[in-house]
Amino acid sequence: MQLSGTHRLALSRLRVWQLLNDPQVLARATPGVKTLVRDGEDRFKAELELGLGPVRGVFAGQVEVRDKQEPSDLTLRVEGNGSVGGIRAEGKLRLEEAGQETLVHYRGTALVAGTLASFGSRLFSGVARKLAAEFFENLQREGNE
Amino acid sequence: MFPGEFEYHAPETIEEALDLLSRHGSDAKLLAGGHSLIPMMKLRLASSQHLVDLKNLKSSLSYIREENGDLAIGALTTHTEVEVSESLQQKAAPLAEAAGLIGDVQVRNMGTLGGSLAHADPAADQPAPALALEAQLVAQGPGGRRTIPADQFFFGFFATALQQDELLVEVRVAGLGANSGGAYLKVPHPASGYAVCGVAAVVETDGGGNCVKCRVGVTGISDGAYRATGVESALEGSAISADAIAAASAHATDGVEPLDDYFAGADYRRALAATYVKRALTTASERAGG
Amino acid sequence: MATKFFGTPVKRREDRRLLTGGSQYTDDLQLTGMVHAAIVRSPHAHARIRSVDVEAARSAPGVVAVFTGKDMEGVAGIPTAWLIPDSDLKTTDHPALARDRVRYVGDGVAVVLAEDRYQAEDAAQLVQVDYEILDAVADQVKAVEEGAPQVHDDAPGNRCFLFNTIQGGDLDQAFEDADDVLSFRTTNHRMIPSAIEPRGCVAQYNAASGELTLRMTSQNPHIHRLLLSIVLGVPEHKVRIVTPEIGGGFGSKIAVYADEAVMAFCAMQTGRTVKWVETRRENFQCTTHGRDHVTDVEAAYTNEGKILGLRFKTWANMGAYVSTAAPGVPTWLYGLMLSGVYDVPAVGLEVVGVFTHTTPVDACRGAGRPEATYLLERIVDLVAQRVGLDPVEIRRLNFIGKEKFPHAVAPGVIYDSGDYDAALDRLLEMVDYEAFRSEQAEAREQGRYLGIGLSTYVEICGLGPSSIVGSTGFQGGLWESSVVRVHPTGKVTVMTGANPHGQGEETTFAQVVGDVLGVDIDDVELVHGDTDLVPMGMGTYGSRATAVGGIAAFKAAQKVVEKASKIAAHQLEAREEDLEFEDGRFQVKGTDQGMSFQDVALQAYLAWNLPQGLEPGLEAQSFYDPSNFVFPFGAHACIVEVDAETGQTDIVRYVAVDDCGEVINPLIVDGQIHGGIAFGVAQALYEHAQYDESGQLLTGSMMDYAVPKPGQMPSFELDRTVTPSPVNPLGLKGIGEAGSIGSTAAVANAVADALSPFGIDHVEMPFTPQRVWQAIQQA
Amino acid sequence: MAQVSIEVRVNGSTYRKEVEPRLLLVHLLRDVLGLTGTHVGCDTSSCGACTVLLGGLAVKSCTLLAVQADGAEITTVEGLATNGDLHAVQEGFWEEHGLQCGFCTPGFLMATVQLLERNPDPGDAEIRHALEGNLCRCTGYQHIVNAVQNAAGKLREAAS
Repeated sequence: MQLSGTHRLALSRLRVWQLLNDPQVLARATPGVKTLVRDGEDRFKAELELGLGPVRGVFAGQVEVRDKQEPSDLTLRVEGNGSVGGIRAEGKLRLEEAGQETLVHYRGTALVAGTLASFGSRLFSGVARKLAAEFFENLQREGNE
Repeated sequence: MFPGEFEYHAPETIEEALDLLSRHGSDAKLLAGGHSLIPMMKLRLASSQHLVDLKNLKSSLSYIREENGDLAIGALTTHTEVEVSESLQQKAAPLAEAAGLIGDVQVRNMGTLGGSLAHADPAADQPAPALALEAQLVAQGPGGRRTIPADQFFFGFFATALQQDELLVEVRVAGLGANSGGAYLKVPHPASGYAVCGVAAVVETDGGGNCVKCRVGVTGISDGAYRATGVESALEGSAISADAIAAASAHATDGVEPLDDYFAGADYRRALAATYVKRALTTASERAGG
Repeated sequence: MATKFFGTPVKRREDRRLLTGGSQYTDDLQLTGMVHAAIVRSPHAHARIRSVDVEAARSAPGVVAVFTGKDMEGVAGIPTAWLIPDSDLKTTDHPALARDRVRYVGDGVAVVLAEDRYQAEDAAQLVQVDYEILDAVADQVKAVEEGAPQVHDDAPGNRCFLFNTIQGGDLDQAFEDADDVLSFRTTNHRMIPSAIEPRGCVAQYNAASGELTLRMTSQNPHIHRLLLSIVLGVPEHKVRIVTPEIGGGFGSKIAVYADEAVMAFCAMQTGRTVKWVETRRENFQCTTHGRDHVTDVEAAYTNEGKILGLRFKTWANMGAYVSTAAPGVPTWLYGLMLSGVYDVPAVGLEVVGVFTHTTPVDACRGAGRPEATYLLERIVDLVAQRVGLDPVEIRRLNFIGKEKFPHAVAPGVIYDSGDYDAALDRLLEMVDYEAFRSEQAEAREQGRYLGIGLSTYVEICGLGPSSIVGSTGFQGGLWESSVVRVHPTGKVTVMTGANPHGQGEETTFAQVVGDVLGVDIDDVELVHGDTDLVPMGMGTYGSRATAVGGIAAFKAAQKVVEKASKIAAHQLEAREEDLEFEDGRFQVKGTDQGMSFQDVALQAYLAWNLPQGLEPGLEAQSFYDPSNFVFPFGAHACIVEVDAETGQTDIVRYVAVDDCGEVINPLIVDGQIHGGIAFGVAQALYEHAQYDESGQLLTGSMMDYAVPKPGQMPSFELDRTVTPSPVNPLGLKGIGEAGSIGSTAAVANAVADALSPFGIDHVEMPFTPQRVWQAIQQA
Repeated sequence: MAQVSIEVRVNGSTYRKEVEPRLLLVHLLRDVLGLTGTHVGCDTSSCGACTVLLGGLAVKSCTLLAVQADGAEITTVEGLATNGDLHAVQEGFWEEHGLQCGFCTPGFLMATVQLLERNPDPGDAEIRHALEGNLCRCTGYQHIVNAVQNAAGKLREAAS
C-alpha cells in the first residue's frame, strides 16, 4: 500500500529534525511504542502495542533511520511481527520550511502480512493515516514542551 | 475459527456492568450482539481478558418509546427491532431503513443499535442516520448519565466520545414532523455488506418548496461517519430543485479525506458520496412533500 | 430399453439425509481418541526460515505433538500428475511442510496436535518462526521479467513450462489473407473455488496391520490413494480413502494437498487418529485457485467478418507449486477450445506457465474452457463492431454448420455433434432480440444504459478417452468403472468410481440402471467414495461423471441383464432369443409365461437350477473408456443495466439455451446450469482474488472476496436443444461446467454493449462498480 | 479458565453442560451435543451454514458464544421434522431441487423458517433479500427461491 501525505508542524525545521533524531522522542511519539532500545547506529529494537477498536496487536520489531540528509531528509523503516501479523513500512520524510513552521511530507509503502492482511484490507489506508496523524500530533506536543 | 481464552462476566445490572468496566479498564470488552467483536475474537485479532456480556440487561435496555414526539431507543434494541418499528419507520425513517440494510437477517437479529454506534466502525450504517437525525446518545458512567450529541460522538476509526468506564444506554431522536422527510441509501460492499458509501439525509421544508433545514450523515467514505455540513448549508434556505440538490451534493466530501482501498479508491468514493448524497436528498425531499 | 425414469424430473434420492442433518461430512466425524491439528502457516509470501522454535507450543496445555518440515524430511514431495510433454515442465520439489523457504502466504511450516482444536490453535500461536523476509512476486507478467524474485532455484526466470503444441492450420497464411488484425491484451482474473464445505481430513493408522485410512474431502478417492501411497511410502492396498458427504468441490478437491500428507504422517507418528478441517481463511490461502491468465490476442479477419486465424500468447499463473492437474488446465483444456463454435482455419497458442509467490492454481469449474470462451466471445464482438456486423450475424457467419459434424477443428480435436444455429435461434426467440434493441435505443435516449451480451460456447468434457489424455501427459487413464450388484431380493447396489459431491448421481445413475434392470429407482443404491468398496475409478470432475461413469453403470447393468436372461430362459425352459425383457419381467414372447427380474435374482443366488456352466450370483462390472470426448454447447444472453453515475452493473435478464445431449433428469440438469451460470456471472461481476505487490492475498475472507449472495443473482430463463452425442450409447454429454463456461463472456459482452454510447468497446473484468465508473470517466 | 455452567433446550431436549466461556455455540451443538447437522463454512459470519433458531430468531451459531445461549431454546435442522414427517420447508427444498451438495442447506432451511414466519407470502425479491445471510455455491439460488415459494404455498395451505 502506498502512503503519502503532508503534516504541518508549528515548529522550526531544525527543531523537527532534532525531534526526529531523538530516540526518546521517537519512542514517545510513535503510536503504541512500549519500549525502544538502541541496537546500533540509528537502529532500534522496539516493542509496540497497537489497538484499534477491538483489534489489539503486540509487535516486536525494529525501527531504523536511514539516508539522513540533515536537516531535510531521512527515511524511516519500521518492521514488526506479532500474533496478528507483520508490518513492514518504509517512508521517506522531507522537511520543508514554511515560515516559522515546517511541512513534513511523507511518502512510502506499508506492507502488512498475516491475519491483518487478509482481514483488514478495507481498513488499511485509514489506519495508516490515523497512525501518521497521531505521530505528528505527538511530535508537535514533544516540540512544544 | 477458535477464540482465545478470557474471563466471562454476565452482570445483572447496569451498575454491575459499570463496576466491571471500572475494575478491568482496557482489559475489559463489552459484548452486546457480538457481531463485530466475536468474528475478531475468532480471528484472534481481538483478545480481551474480560468479556462483559450485556445479555441480562436486555430487559432494561431494549425498548422503543415515544416521549412527547421524541423517540427513545434502548441501546440493546436489535437492528431487527429498529427495522420493523412502525414509529421509527414513520418518524425516523433513516434509522429504520439503515437497520434493514445492515448485514443480513441473522446479523440484524443479534446486532444492536448501541453496539453498532459504540463500535464506530467507519463503514457501519447507523452512525449516518444518527448524525442526520441529530441523535442524542445517552451514556451512563460511574458518575451518572450524560448526553452526547451525535456530531460530538464519532471520532474516526472505532473511536467515540465514550469513556472506558461508560456504557451507551439510550439513543434519543426528535421525530420528524410535518414537512420533514428522511432517507438512508447505501452502496454495500458485495462481500461484507458494510457501507462503501451510506448516506442519511433529512430535509425539512417550509411547505412551499424551500428547504429550511437539511442534515446529511455520511458513512463508509472516511475514517469515521461525518456530517456533510457543506451540503447542508448549500441547500438550506434555497428552493428545492434537482439542480439545487445536485449543486449541494458537490460538497459531499468537503474537508474529508476519503478512504482508499482496492474495492473503492478515494476518487471513486468521492464520486459515490456525491451521487448518494444527491439521491438521498432527492428521496428525503420527496418525502418531505415539497 | 424402456425409459420409465430416463428423462424424468424425479426428486433426488440423496436429499432426505441432507435435509434432515442426517448426512455426515468430514467435519462431522467424531472418532474415539481423536486429536485435532492446527497448521502453522507462513504469513509471508516469500521468506527464508531461519529457525522454528516449537518448545513453547510443545508444553502448552493439551498438546500431543508438534512437527516441522525437518521432521517430515523422509516424506516425499507432493507430486504433479499432468506432465505435459515437450514443454520442459519443471515440477520442482514441494515438501509437505516447508523446510528452508516458504513460497506463498499459507505455506505450511509446522503442525500442532492437541486434544481439542481450541488448544491446538492456542499452541500454534506459540510456535516461533524466525523468517528472513524476501522479495516476492505475485503477478505472472512481472515474474518473467528480468530481475524478478525467483520462486524456485531450479526454475530459472520463474518459467514452469513453455507450451506451444497447439498449432493448427496455416497461421501465417491466415494473417496474410486477412483484411485486418485485431490485437489486444486481456486478463482472466483469479478466482477462488470456495466450496462452502472447507477441505478436511481424518487420518487413522493401524501400526499392527500397516493400514492407513484417510476420511477426507476428495473428488477422486482412488487418485488420492494412488498418489498418497507414493508420497507416504505406504503400499497402495494398505491405503484406504473414504469420502464422507462432500460439500461441493468445483475443482478444489481434486488436487493432492500437502495437508493430507501431513495428517497421515501425524497419525503414523503418534498412533492417534488425527482430524484437521481447514478454516475458511486457510481455504482462501491454501486450497487451489483458478483461472489467472494474461493473454495477448491476435485475430485475423476479413472485411466481411470471417475469422481466418487466431494467435494467442498466454501467461498462466501457476502459483508457487505445480498442483496435481495444474499443467493440463491452461494448456490442453484451454487450448483445444480456442476455436470454439467457430470454423476458424488456423489457431496457434503459446502458453508460458509461470511460478509466482501465490497459492497454487489448478482446476476451477470449467478449467480452461471459460478462459477460452471469454477470449473468443470478446473477439467476435470486437470484430463485429469493426466490420459493422451485429453480434448475431458474425456468429452465424462463423459457426461450424450442423452438416459438418463430426468436425475436426484446428486445435486438433474432433467435435462429436452440434447444432449451434438451433441453440442461437431459440435463444433469440426467448430474448426477443429485435424488441430488446429498440428498448435499448429508447433507454439510451433517457440516459439509461442497457446492454446485451451474447455468448455461444462449446466445451470439451466427458474426459477420456484414455489414449488421447495419455498423449497429453496425463498420468492416468480417464475411463470409469462400475459394478452392478443384484442382491437375492432383487435390490441393486451400483458401485462407481465417480464420486458425486452435489451432482445428484445417486439419482441419475439409479434412473439409468433402474431402466435397464426394470426395477424401481428406490431399489437401486449407489455406493461411492470408498476405495475398499468400489473398483478403481477416476472421480467426478470435468463434467465426466455421467457421460463416462454413467455409461459404465449402464453397461454393467446390461451385462447383468444378459446373465439374468440366460437364467430366466433356463428356468422358463425357453430359448433366450424367445424372451423379451420389459418393465422388469422376462416374458416368453407370445405366451403368459414369464418371471420377474427379482425372481431371477433369487434363483441366481439359490443356484439350485442354473444353466450348465453358469456361475451363481448376479453382478457385473464394466470399465468404460469412451471413444471420444463429448462437446456440449449452448447460447447465452445477458442483459445488463449500468448506472453511469456509480458504475454499478445490474443483470436485468439472463437467458440460456444449453445442449448437453440427452437429459436423464431435467431438474438436475437445470440445477447444474443455474449453478454454473452463477459461477461465471460471479467471476464477471464480483469475484477477484487479489494480491498486493508483496504477495499478500487481499481478498482473504468472505468479507472481502464476494461469493455471490441470493440478491446478487438474477433469475435465469432456461431452455435447451437436444443434440445427442454419438460417442456413447445414451447420447449423453456433460453439464456440470457448461454454465460457467458460457456465462462470464455473456456478461462481459453485455457490459461492453451497455457502455458503447461512451465509445467504450472493452472493459477488463471483473466489472466492479469502480472499474466501470473509471472506464466511463476515462472515455 | 473457569468453566461456566449452562443449560440449553435444543430441539425439545434439555442439556446441562460445563463449558469454556470461549466455546462457540456451533461447537457446543456439534462437538458437545453431537448435532452435526449445523455446519461451519466460514470464519466471518458470512456464509450462514451455521444458522439455527435461538429463541425463535435465526442466528449464526458460529458468531455466538455458547454461554450467550444459556437458558435459551434452540432449534437446529435435526429438530425440523416431526415424527419422521418433513417440515414444509424441507419438502419444498426437496421438490424444487433447492440443494445440491447439501452443506449450506441446513442454514438455508433455518433462515427460511424464520422468513416464512415473518412473511408467509413473500415475493422472489423478498426471498432473496431475506436469505442474504446464506451462501450457496451450487444452486445459483434459483431453485432455492422456487423451494421457498413452494414451502410458503404449503404452509399457507396448511394454515387455511
